[in-house]
Amino acid sequence: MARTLLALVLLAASVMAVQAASIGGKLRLRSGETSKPVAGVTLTARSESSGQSAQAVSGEDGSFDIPVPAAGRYQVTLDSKTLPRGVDLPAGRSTTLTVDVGEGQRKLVIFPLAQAGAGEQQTGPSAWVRFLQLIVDGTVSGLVIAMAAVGLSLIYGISRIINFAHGEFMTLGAILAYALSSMEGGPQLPLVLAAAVSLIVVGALGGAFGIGLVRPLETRAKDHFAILVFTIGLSFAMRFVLLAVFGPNSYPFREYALQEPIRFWGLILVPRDLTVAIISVLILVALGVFLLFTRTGRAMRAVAANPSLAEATGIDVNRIKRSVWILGAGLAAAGGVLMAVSQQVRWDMGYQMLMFVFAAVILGGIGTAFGTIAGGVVLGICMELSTLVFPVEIKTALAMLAMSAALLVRPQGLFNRAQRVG
Amino acid sequence: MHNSTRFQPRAAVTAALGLCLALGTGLSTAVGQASAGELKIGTLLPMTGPAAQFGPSMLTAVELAAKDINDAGGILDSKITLVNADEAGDANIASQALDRLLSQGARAIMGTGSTSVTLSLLDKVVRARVSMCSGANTGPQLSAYPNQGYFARTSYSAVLLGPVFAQMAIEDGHSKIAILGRGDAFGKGMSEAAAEAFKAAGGEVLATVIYDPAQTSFDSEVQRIASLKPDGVIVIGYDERGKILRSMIERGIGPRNVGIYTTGVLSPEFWKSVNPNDATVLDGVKQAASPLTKGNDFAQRILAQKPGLGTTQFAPEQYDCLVITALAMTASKSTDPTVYKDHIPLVTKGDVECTNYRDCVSALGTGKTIAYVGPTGPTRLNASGDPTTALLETYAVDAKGVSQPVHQIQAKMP
Amino acid sequence: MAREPNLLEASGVVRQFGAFTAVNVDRFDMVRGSITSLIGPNGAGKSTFFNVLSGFMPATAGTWSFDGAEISHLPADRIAKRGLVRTFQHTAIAPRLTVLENVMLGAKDTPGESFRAAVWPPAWKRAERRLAEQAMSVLDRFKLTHLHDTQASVLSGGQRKLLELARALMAEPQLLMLDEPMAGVNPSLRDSLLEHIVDVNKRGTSVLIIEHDMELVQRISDHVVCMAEGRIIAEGSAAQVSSNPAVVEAYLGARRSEAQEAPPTGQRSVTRADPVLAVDDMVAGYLPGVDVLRGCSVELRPAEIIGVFGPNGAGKSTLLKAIFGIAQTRRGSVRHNGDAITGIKGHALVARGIGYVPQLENVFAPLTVLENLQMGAFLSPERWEDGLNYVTELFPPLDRLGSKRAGDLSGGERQIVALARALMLRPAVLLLDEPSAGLSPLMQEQVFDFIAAIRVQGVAVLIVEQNARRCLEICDRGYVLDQGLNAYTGTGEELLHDERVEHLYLGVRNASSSPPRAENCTSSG
Amino acid sequence: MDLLNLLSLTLRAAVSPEAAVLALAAVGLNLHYGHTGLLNFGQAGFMMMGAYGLAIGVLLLGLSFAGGVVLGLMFAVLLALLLGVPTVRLRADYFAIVSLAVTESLRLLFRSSWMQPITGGVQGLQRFGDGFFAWNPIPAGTYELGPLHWNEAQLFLCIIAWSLVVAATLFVRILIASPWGRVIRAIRDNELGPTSLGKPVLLYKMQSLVIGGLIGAVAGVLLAVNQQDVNPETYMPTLTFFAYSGLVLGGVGRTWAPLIGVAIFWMVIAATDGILAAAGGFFPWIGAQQIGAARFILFGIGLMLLVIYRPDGLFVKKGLQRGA
Repeated sequence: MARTLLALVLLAASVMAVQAASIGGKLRLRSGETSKPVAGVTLTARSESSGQSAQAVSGEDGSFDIPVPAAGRYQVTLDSKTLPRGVDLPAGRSTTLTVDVGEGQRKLVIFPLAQAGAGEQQTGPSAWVRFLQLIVDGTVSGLVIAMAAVGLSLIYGISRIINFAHGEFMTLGAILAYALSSMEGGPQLPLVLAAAVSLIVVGALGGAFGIGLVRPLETRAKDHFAILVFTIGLSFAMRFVLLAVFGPNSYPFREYALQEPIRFWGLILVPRDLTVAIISVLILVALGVFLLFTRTGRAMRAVAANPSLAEATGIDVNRIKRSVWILGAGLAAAGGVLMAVSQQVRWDMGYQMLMFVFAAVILGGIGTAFGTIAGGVVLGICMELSTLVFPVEIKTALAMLAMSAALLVRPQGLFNRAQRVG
Repeated sequence: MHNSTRFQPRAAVTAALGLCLALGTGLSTAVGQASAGELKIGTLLPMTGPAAQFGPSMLTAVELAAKDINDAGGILDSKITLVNADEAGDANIASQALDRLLSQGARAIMGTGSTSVTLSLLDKVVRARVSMCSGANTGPQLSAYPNQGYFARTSYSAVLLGPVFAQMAIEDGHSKIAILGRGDAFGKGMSEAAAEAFKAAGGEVLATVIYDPAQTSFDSEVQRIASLKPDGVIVIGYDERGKILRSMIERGIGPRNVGIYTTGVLSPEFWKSVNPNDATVLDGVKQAASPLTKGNDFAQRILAQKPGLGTTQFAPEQYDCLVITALAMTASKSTDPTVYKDHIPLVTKGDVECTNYRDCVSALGTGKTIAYVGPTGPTRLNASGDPTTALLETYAVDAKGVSQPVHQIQAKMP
Repeated sequence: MAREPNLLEASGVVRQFGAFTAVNVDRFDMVRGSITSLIGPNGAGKSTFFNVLSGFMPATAGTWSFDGAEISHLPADRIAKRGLVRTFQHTAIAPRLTVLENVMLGAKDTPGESFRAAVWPPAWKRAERRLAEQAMSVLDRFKLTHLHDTQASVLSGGQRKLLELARALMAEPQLLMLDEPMAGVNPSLRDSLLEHIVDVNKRGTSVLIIEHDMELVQRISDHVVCMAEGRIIAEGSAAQVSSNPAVVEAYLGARRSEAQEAPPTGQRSVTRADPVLAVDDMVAGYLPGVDVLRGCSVELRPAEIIGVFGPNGAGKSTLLKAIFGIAQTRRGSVRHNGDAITGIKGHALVARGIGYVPQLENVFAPLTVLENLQMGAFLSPERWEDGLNYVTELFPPLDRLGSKRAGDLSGGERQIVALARALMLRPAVLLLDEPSAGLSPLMQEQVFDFIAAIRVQGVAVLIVEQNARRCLEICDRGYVLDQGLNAYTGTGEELLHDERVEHLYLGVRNASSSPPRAENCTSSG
Repeated sequence: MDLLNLLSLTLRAAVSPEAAVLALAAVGLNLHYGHTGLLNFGQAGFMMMGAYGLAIGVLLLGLSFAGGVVLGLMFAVLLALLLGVPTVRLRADYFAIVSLAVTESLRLLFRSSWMQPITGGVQGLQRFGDGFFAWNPIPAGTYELGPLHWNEAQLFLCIIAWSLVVAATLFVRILIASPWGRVIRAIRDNELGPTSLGKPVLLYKMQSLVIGGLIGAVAGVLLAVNQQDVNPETYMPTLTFFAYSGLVLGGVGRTWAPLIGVAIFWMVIAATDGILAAAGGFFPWIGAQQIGAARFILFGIGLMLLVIYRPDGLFVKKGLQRGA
């Protein structure tokens, strides 16, 4: 019903200039990047009802204007003989066009012209290049999702808590970095320094939150429902404080704003995305090295595996839990900054990322940092590849549905060791 | 279920009883009776939720309109006082907020910020027999809704504004364009209207890509359009256009070699959200919107009223909403919505054209019918409250990032 | 058609966790109408076998049939539907339901339990009343009637066991499988629980019990099956099994021939130095209101090896866990070199030089062996090199295990890694919980020789051990616990040749059922 | 905005159809989490199924209003199977994020232009509730009760909505008091027990998910009829969180918790909106934006305090005796 309405109105909505009715347009010859006007071409408009016709010749800038006595339906024909040598209508375009002209309206028409024999411009990149491009874009957004999700997974590993306010830690990190680096009147620090400061501040906040609020709750509330609802409450509170303080608009960072893209093998990658990808890889590798090869890192994995044994081995489990909260929150802030670099800082950017974080954590397997990182990257790539087949608009929905399908196969996640989650 | 826990029914019952008692006694006075000389107008705008960036600009416009009206003697010698509520982009909260405004005696409602929220409230608005006017709802769905005259909008329906973009592209001689539209009522309606108009004029629309507003990155969509090598690109969306334009310019769909056409007038600082270091980045981007320089340069007045506003989008339209409603009350000599609602379309298509509330009231005083033309331009609302004509201005961003008007376009609807 | 003689027949049942084979039973039959007991030392795989048969844990291989029909592929609830009802060591009752509701839950095919019937109360109101009466009569039998209307969460440990048994009986099962019904039940309730089991059997229900209390096993079992290291090593009447040398060896460790017996080291003059670790009248447990230890005192002097023995459920492990703050110490104190360390966090004890090797889950499965050892040196990383050399010298196999994931190791290898991990910082005091469990005899020898060796370097060792005999050989003194209390104590030598130790483990006891006092210990050969 | 006006506003909010819709959704959640232990974060999805079923049934398939409702309920059963079969055996917090993610992805699908011909895409579907109001026996006119006044349509909707809430609460109460309910509650406390007694636990959990989902779907139908409009922006996760907040306020697992809890919760939301708007007048420097945000900040903090100090509902001092 909406569609019919649209058609009806459009016929009437002929856009008209203020003076008498006429049919006009602009003839331009397009070759490669530039297009030149085409002068000296005669066009005639013949009224269907009255049979009268009028003529006009395209001027220096290629524009033409055929005065038309009255409103009604007209046949507009381009006299191809008067076209300059070697210029013709593209294949399959007839030289006549029927248009309706409204009362006192200047109806515009288009006659696309192309170099005869130039054939269609080279078509878009081959399917293979486009496929590769999607994988590149998917990896970049996948890495950002992995950065966002790994903090949540680490915290879940040692405390079995899914922190719904994780998104807000990300937003806070991004806003702090923005305030320190790019906001007018702010200290205008270089972004890297501002990001480091914001990581430390948000990390400390995460640690305080983990120990100050969550631990007493853990001892008091027997089941995890109370803690889950608690983090939902915190997520609301933090998000709207950020809205009240930072306002509803979105701002980009000063640095890494707009850059000339790098082109290789027909692919396009903006340096900003490249830096974001490289920094993400560096941070995730550093995290991996930390967890695998440093004393505290191993202690964190030990506590996640068996807290009571860790206590009996000499590890102060509470101190380790606090440092995991700090690390998790710091990673969230880093994820927030990286996300803001590739996109923009906004009060609810973290909240919108939460769905992707959950999908990555479930796909990869919750509790293991490595599983989650892999889950994030796979999710990013699958989302972009889905645009090959499905409309762009539902790539988010498809990613989520793919995640729940993955659960059918491996409830504990694709990259996680079989453990009882049932 | 005999649970022997320490549930204290007594506490629950006493709390409820106390409340009823307090309400029962002495509450016979009619609710929210407006004292003489005070006319309550409710605002239901998106202070939070996805469209939060337009709330402040629209609210400031309503405050400015109320000030202008009160300075000009108010409506039927009573002054406007505003009662504000946040629709938060959530149907339940908006519905509850609307109840509050009605219970506070609002005689007209300014809002809401998004077509979907308005659609969820219309049934209640019509049943409550109150008049609502929005400057931001562009969804074509609203035109077909049987609102019995209780809803009007000064924002142009997508069906009216869409073809203007097609014309701008044709005027620049483009024959192959692509359209990138936001996945909501505003974006979808406009994209489809523009595509239809361009095809009807003989052009070729290479692709109409609709994106999900909650999407975080637009690179793959822009990349798909870049690969089609269009002459011009129409971008329809809100502030995510900063990311989109940046991604387009980076991928070679720059304003100089490929025409870029977008909605609404870009605020003088918009270039910062594309590239904070280069004011010339948007040089050549064309827009179409309601004229801003109509006499008193309305945007400056809004920014003066509330410095630090992120955007002035939808401000002119919301300003006209209140003025038109006020004029309808003055023309019908009544503040009862059931009476003045029929005058709303009439005050926009009478004989005498007037551009501000004071002149229009004096014209009404002499018994003539008026056609109010505010910062939005002529609207000539039809029976279902839609603008049928639009005087639009095309703009082009200059080297300093400021949008300079190019020429006016008159768009008409039956 | 005469019904099958065997109610339950299983063949070739195997269950593996990674490289570790928990259960490997070729043949297991259970005669219809009998009370069969499944005994064996800790870690013998009894519970795992139990879970596999009842469908709560998938088997790696093997088939088993119940009442003639094969059930190895059925899910747990379908097996239960056929009349094989099992209980749980940590009672799976519903705390927020009342006691009566818990019992009524057991009934089979209750009319109102299908959704269609539930919606139309008249369909099940009458049947519900009859069910309630039936449940009340069961509660009368178990003397829980006065509690029928209270929430099950307020019941004590023993009462919970009774409730779970009552609930199982409501289902009128053909086979009742009880997982350690007596664990944590105070003596007064034990006898009544016992009577109920016998009574159930008389009414025609076959019973399969996992139980440690040998005295109980002998009193009520028609047939006893003993498992060790996942295999069935002996079957027969209670008397036959308890005297079977293989069983005794599984329980007490091999009786060493005189020649092999190392000269008892216990004879060194017992130095009266101050105890390095003193536990005084400790009461501890896990669940609120359930005390596993009910007043136990132990002393450990420098460079001394003390063994703590007693049947399972006597509270041996709880003693170590209480010292390390994992179990709740409710009364009594623990002193280390004189300072009170009751309830201090585990990591602080490690800092004071006390090492601890728990009985179960004593390695970090996801971490590699090397990483496990590094965790041992967590508190002072600078002593990592020295510690590594020390333990690899003690346990040569560690070299080749270096990069393997601890989770993939066999039982014996895990034990070595756990021991090594605790020794990384050369602790002055070492608490070992069943160090020889799951080790091959050769490996066990190595562990005990090694413990004797570190004692010479001045380390005080407190061992909780099943392998009583071999352990007693190296112990200076030994404490024997029974039902959470000190039963009696003596030097390693005295206890090694004391009949009572054997009786305590294998339940062959003289007339009085109360634990014998130290003074009337018989010295028969 | 004087005090009496504020009180009348909060009372109006407490009995409003929006509160009834949330209460009904909370009754479903009480059966899911309160009685069965299924932490379902996808109740907004079940409501969406009910609402879209009605709209699609009436507008596209030309069904009567009743036919539309039945279609909505069938959609809800489909969602319960789609969601339940793979995930109902998962641990509670795992099931929570999966149910949240699956329902959110369905919402995005309904919103996409790909499904626009069926679901109306972003703009959704309108004008399908007339069949409901046609059954309205109440003569036209406005009706007063103290400060509250409704027209005949609103009154009819309120009566039907709240009677549905009471009916659903009683229905759940009967179910829970039945032997079926006994098994459900035992599953909540410890799944091993009922399994060892031969009860097919997964089947019971699926049945509970379907029933709670159907109750949610009815809530969705009411929400759609109240607005005569169905669009994807209404069924965001916030809807589920609001229902849970009401349930927690009333005390999870109590029979009347959903009704009392949600009514109070919605009154508090209305009161804070009123108070803050009034306060806005006194503190000119607070922008309208901050007022809008302040309400949600208070909601968040309130939820956090509620969970710490009143884990079992506003009216119970100490918590339920938590089983071991």
